Amino acid sequence: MSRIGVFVCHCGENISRTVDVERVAAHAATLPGVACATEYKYMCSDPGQTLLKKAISEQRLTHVVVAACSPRMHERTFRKAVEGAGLNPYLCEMANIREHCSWVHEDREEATAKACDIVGMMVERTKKNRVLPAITVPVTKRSLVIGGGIAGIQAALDIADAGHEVVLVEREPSIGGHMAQLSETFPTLDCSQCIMTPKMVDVANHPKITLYTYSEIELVEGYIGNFQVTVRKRARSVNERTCTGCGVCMTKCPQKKIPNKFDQNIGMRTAIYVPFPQAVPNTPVIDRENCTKFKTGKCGVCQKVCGPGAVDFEQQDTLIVEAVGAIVVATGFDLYSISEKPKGSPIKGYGEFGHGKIPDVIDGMTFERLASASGPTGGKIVRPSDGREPKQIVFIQCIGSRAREKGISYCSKVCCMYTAKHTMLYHHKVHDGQAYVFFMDARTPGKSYDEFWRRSIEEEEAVYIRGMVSRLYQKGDKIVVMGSDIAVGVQVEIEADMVVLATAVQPQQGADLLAQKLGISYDKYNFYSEAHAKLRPVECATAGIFLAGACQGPKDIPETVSQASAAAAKVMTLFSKDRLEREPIVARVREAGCVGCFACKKVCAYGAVEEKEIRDRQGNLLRVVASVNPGVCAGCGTCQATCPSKCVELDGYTDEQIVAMIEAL
Amino acid sequence: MNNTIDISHYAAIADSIRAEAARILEQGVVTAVVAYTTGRRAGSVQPVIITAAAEAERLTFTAASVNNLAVYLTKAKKDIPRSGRIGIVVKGCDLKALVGLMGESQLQRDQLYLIGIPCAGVLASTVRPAEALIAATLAPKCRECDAHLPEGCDYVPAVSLPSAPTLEPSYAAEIARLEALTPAERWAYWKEQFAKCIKCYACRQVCPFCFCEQCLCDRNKPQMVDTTPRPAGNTAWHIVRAMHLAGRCAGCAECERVCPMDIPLNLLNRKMAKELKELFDYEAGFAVHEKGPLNSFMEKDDQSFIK
Amino acid sequence: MHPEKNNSSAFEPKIIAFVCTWCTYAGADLAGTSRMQYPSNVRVLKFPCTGRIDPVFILKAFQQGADGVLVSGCHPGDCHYIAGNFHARRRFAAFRKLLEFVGVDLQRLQFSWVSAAEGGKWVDVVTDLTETVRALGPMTEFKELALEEQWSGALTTPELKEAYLQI
Amino acid sequence: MQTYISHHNFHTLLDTLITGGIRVVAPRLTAGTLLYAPLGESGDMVLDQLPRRSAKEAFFPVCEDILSYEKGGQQVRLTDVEPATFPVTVLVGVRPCDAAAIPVLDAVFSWDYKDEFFLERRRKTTVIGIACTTADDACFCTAVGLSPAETKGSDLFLTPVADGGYLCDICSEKGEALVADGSSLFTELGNVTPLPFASPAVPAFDLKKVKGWLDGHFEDPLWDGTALRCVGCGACAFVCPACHCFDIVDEGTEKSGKRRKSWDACGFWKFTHHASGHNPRDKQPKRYRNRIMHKFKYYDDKFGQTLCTGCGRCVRICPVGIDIAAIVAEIDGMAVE
Repeated sequence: MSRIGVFVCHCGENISRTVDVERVAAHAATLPGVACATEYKYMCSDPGQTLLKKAISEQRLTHVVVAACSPRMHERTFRKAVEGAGLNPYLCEMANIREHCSWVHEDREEATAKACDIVGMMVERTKKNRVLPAITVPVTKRSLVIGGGIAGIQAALDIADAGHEVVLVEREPSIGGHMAQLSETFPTLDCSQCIMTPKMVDVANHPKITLYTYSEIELVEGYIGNFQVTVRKRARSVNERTCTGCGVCMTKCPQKKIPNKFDQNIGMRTAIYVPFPQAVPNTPVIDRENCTKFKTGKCGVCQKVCGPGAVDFEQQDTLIVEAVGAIVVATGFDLYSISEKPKGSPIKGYGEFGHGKIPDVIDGMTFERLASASGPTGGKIVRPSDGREPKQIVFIQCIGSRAREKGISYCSKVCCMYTAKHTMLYHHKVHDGQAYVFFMDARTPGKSYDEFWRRSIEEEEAVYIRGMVSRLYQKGDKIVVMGSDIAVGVQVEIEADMVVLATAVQPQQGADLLAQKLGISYDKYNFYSEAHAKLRPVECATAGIFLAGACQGPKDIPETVSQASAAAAKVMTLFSKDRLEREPIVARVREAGCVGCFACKKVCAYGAVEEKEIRDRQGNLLRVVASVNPGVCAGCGTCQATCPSKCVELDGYTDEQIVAMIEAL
Repeated sequence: MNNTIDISHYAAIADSIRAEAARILEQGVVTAVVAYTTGRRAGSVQPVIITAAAEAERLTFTAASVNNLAVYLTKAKKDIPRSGRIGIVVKGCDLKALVGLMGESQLQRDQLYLIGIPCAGVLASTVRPAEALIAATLAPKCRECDAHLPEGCDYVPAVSLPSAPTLEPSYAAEIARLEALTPAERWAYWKEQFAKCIKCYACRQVCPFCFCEQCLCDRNKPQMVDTTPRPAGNTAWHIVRAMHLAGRCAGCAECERVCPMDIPLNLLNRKMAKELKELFDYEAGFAVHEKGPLNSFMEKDDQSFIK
Repeated sequence: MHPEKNNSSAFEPKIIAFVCTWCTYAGADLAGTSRMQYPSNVRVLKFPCTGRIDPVFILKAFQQGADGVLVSGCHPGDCHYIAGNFHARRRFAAFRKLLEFVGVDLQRLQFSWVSAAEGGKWVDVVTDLTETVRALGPMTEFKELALEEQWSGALTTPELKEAYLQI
Repeated sequence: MQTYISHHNFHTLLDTLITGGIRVVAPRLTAGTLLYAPLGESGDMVLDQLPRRSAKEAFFPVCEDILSYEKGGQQVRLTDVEPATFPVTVLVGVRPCDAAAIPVLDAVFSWDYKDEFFLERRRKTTVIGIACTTADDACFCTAVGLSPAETKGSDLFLTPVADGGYLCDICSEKGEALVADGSSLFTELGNVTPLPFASPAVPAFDLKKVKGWLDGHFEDPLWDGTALRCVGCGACAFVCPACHCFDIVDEGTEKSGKRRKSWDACGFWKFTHHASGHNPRDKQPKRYRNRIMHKFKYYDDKFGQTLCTGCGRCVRICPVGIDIAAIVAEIDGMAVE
């Protein structure tokens, strides 16, 4: 007979406000097999856990049910506590009477009745819980970092400096990401490239880092400690080993008018190119879509001029399989191009602001390239349309961000600061120019941020207008910006030479597809979801996968670098052990009943089911049955639902446990 | 409508089976032959397993050769194929079951020597074995048979299959009739049918695909399905049975034939076959499928029923 | 006492939800952390994945007196276990057809994809099903069946008659 | 004692019983299958065929509750089913093969343990048997020492006569009471011509010889030869008027449930499966052997009776054509003395 202890938590008042916890405990006490039932203000607190442990030893409890918050919140806490009191942690279950009950129902009677049911259900389930011994698996102490922006670079360097090998995969021909595009950074106005490029070089030179650029993730298999990742290394058409990076090919390439994405398409590049002079690796890539040789079969100049003979038109994509134990996802962000509505996006677009139609309406990143000393204009701020210096410039904030009617409700977080920075950069370069900023609110939390923002107004003469722009149109060579200044309550009309839009920060295109390969979850905007918003902000719910940077949500550089280092620290923690204890929620085959139809094998997405031969003592084959490799099994239980005779069972979610719950209702 | 069904070739088939069974046993091609023999009652035919060429003369094939002999190669009868290569007489519908068993790793093709029957149809379970085969006495499954001639057999008697009259499919009509009813009316229909069930498990025991050694419905930890022959447990049993056969049942209709309580079990199986055809374009046939429709998927599968 | 209140409290549907832990359970948690409100009729059973949900559980839920059943998991492509929800989708596409054929009103059996980010959708799905089932009234079919016997074993006691009337 | 009842009066008799609150059970079409079932009116009765299930279920139901349990707090409450609540029943249209099996079953249900569930129903039930005028090639009552006119087990026994009425043999006090209660409906035995009885074709077995052979042939090639094809269902046992094995299971939840008794069959693999995993009857022929042994040897050893009345139901419904009459005939043929 089981002796179950039921512990009902008040969660301060979070539960007890709507659920009569005393009644829940009293009800639990009447359930068959319950030896003690009690309630307490904060079960997760130290005294709460002590109470639990004491009850286990004094009442000789065999199982424990904690009726409190979601198991996603504190299951670990209580299982650890139970383990501390000498019980197997899997004999403890949580009844979720907070997220699923007290917080979502107002009627005290109803909520209490529901809480009683939830507790009753979990008591019955727990009765059927079995002791589950921990499973340990070896840890491959190599890490994969996806994305070679500042987040990926920082994470890769930190992990590599700790002595572990890192595989860094970048989709573009060079690492560097968006930070390499920036001119100067707030709030210090450091030159972005000056602080970024040394780190890029560190990556290139680090003996522990294997760098794959112009590459993408093809397939991710395995699980924490034991991932197999297939990387598609796209054909560069240039042999990275033999290329010396002399650049002759680029100077000789006849195709010179291809818009350079790195320069936001305002600068031009050749068909064989590096995106920017400080690119790492400094190996060009042939843009096959625009290369005459690939389009027509003629040309081939680059090959002819290449001294080391590195140009290889026949090069194919290669697939490389890397074994790693942890993955850091650092795929960063993209700025939403407001002129068009991407397919499948919930965002409605801002056609009314003329972006893409009026050449002198640009986005913030384009302004960065204009302002960058290494940019296409050599750092001169000029109009894309005619190359003239804009004397009146209007910045508009919150384009896309915080606009629920347009589909995005979040704040992009960095725009207030970079717009302030832009006004300064502008003022430094166009001394007689005037900058105007339309803004809804100025959000400047962060060290020295508000001071920086104030400086743009107080010292750099930017005129901030609180209000939104209602209309914007081309009039001659001017752009008329009409808006309202709600602080003063007047309509404003500015004849501007240039307009800069602070467009929303969004996840990279295809972020959802990568998430599906990794088996991690993402929100409705495709930002990746952390395991816990407060307590596990750098981990994914999928064990062994960590997040760094803006792929999780808009972030500025210091935040991104902090999170990247945090993710690296998590990886190092994981690598600090030779073997990893993993949740023993895995499938097991009852061989005696298995008829070897292998339906389980057919549905297993992990290849965890193997065929096992049963032989007699003489070695004669009797039957072939299914067998689950507990190291590979991820614990989804699809095999069990598929097995006709239920001869494969998922520990922790057995039919007995589930039926007990259904029957309790 | 032409009411007679020409089975004049069955005598020649019986001769050929006797000769071929004797030959393959004699020459050691097989260790046993699973076939049909005559019973005591007039016209009755029953399954038989012979291991010597001399016994081959007992074999027969008539319109009363209703059994799907595939059941003798699975589950409790697994000893039979283990003894060596087995010869087995199969009608088209029976062969589909064997093919299904191969897809589910229960049999291997090279373990079998298939004697295929060009089949014009067999008798319904509701008539005595001595009755003449006419449209009215034909087994319902034969009315909608698309597998008169088994494919891929090792031996098929050299007889020509007489042309068969076209008959209205009875299962399709009955399914359509039930589908047109309200849920409450359908429930009432099945409730009455399932109430008769006495849990003799003839449907399970005779089904080639119910090859589990430990049936889910016999388990008591947990008791997934009540085992007693009461309306509740009966209904659960028949729903679980139909679900477990969905995407596997090859339509031999043995379950329905053997039900001593006349429950139209094959209706459930045909309904599921129809749905799986519509949903996933799956049909049981003569080709081995590596995965069944319910242990595979396509990303574009219908999900119109999911919010 | 208000007569309306009395009427509406006459029948409170029993809704059993089978959900996966990664998406829908988390979505329901989010509804909680966001303090959204929904009818208290639903009882949630957590599974690792919709792939683990055996059709027999749905049957069992109805037999145990559920008036409505909800099965909910991750959106296609979002399965924490790669493809469990795809297998579940096929399985339930077939199973619901079977239940429909034996006479179960499919309005009582809802399937949904609710992600960890869709607290609001969870609230909508649960509310809709609860209200649909409330309008349909109690699911009497399986409950009646549970009290029925073969004629030879049938008993005629006042308790049984009472139980029958209470369905 | 003999009397006569016209077809019309017989129906009136039954309808009077029904309206008087007596449960009248007779063959009736139930979802397309002829089964014994309580009648709402006598017109529903079908007397020209043998029902698919035997009459034993009137005494030994397919499934019945024995007790119910309820767990509350730390207590368990048990409630026994009271046989006293069983209804008074008149069982009508019982063929000689079914009726004759009832006294055979009395032996096992009132031997060491008195099964009140069976015996109370037995006490409360009046059996109206009916002679057979047709038989098919599965029928073999005559081969096991019975006949289409056998009155064993009947309280009142009807023999159809040419005009559609019945000649009634009063075989017991219960039968006599029934006739007395409806005396106005019965008339003097006039000049009636009973329809000729059926004559099943299977020659009579020498049951002593058969038993003698079985005594010495627990192991015999015959079992493999006849029963290798048995697929292990329970159909034969469940339609049999004499098979009486049952299983007892608890069904319900942690909170409440029922203990139930339901038919079981020796053909099932699980019938002799031990908790240890061992199964003494590990192969199907051994299980089928038990069926023959129980009917023609064990029951005879214990109670001096044969547990088969030759109704032929198992012969008709066996999925794989196992023919008990043919097997016993074969044994009879092999046996000496």
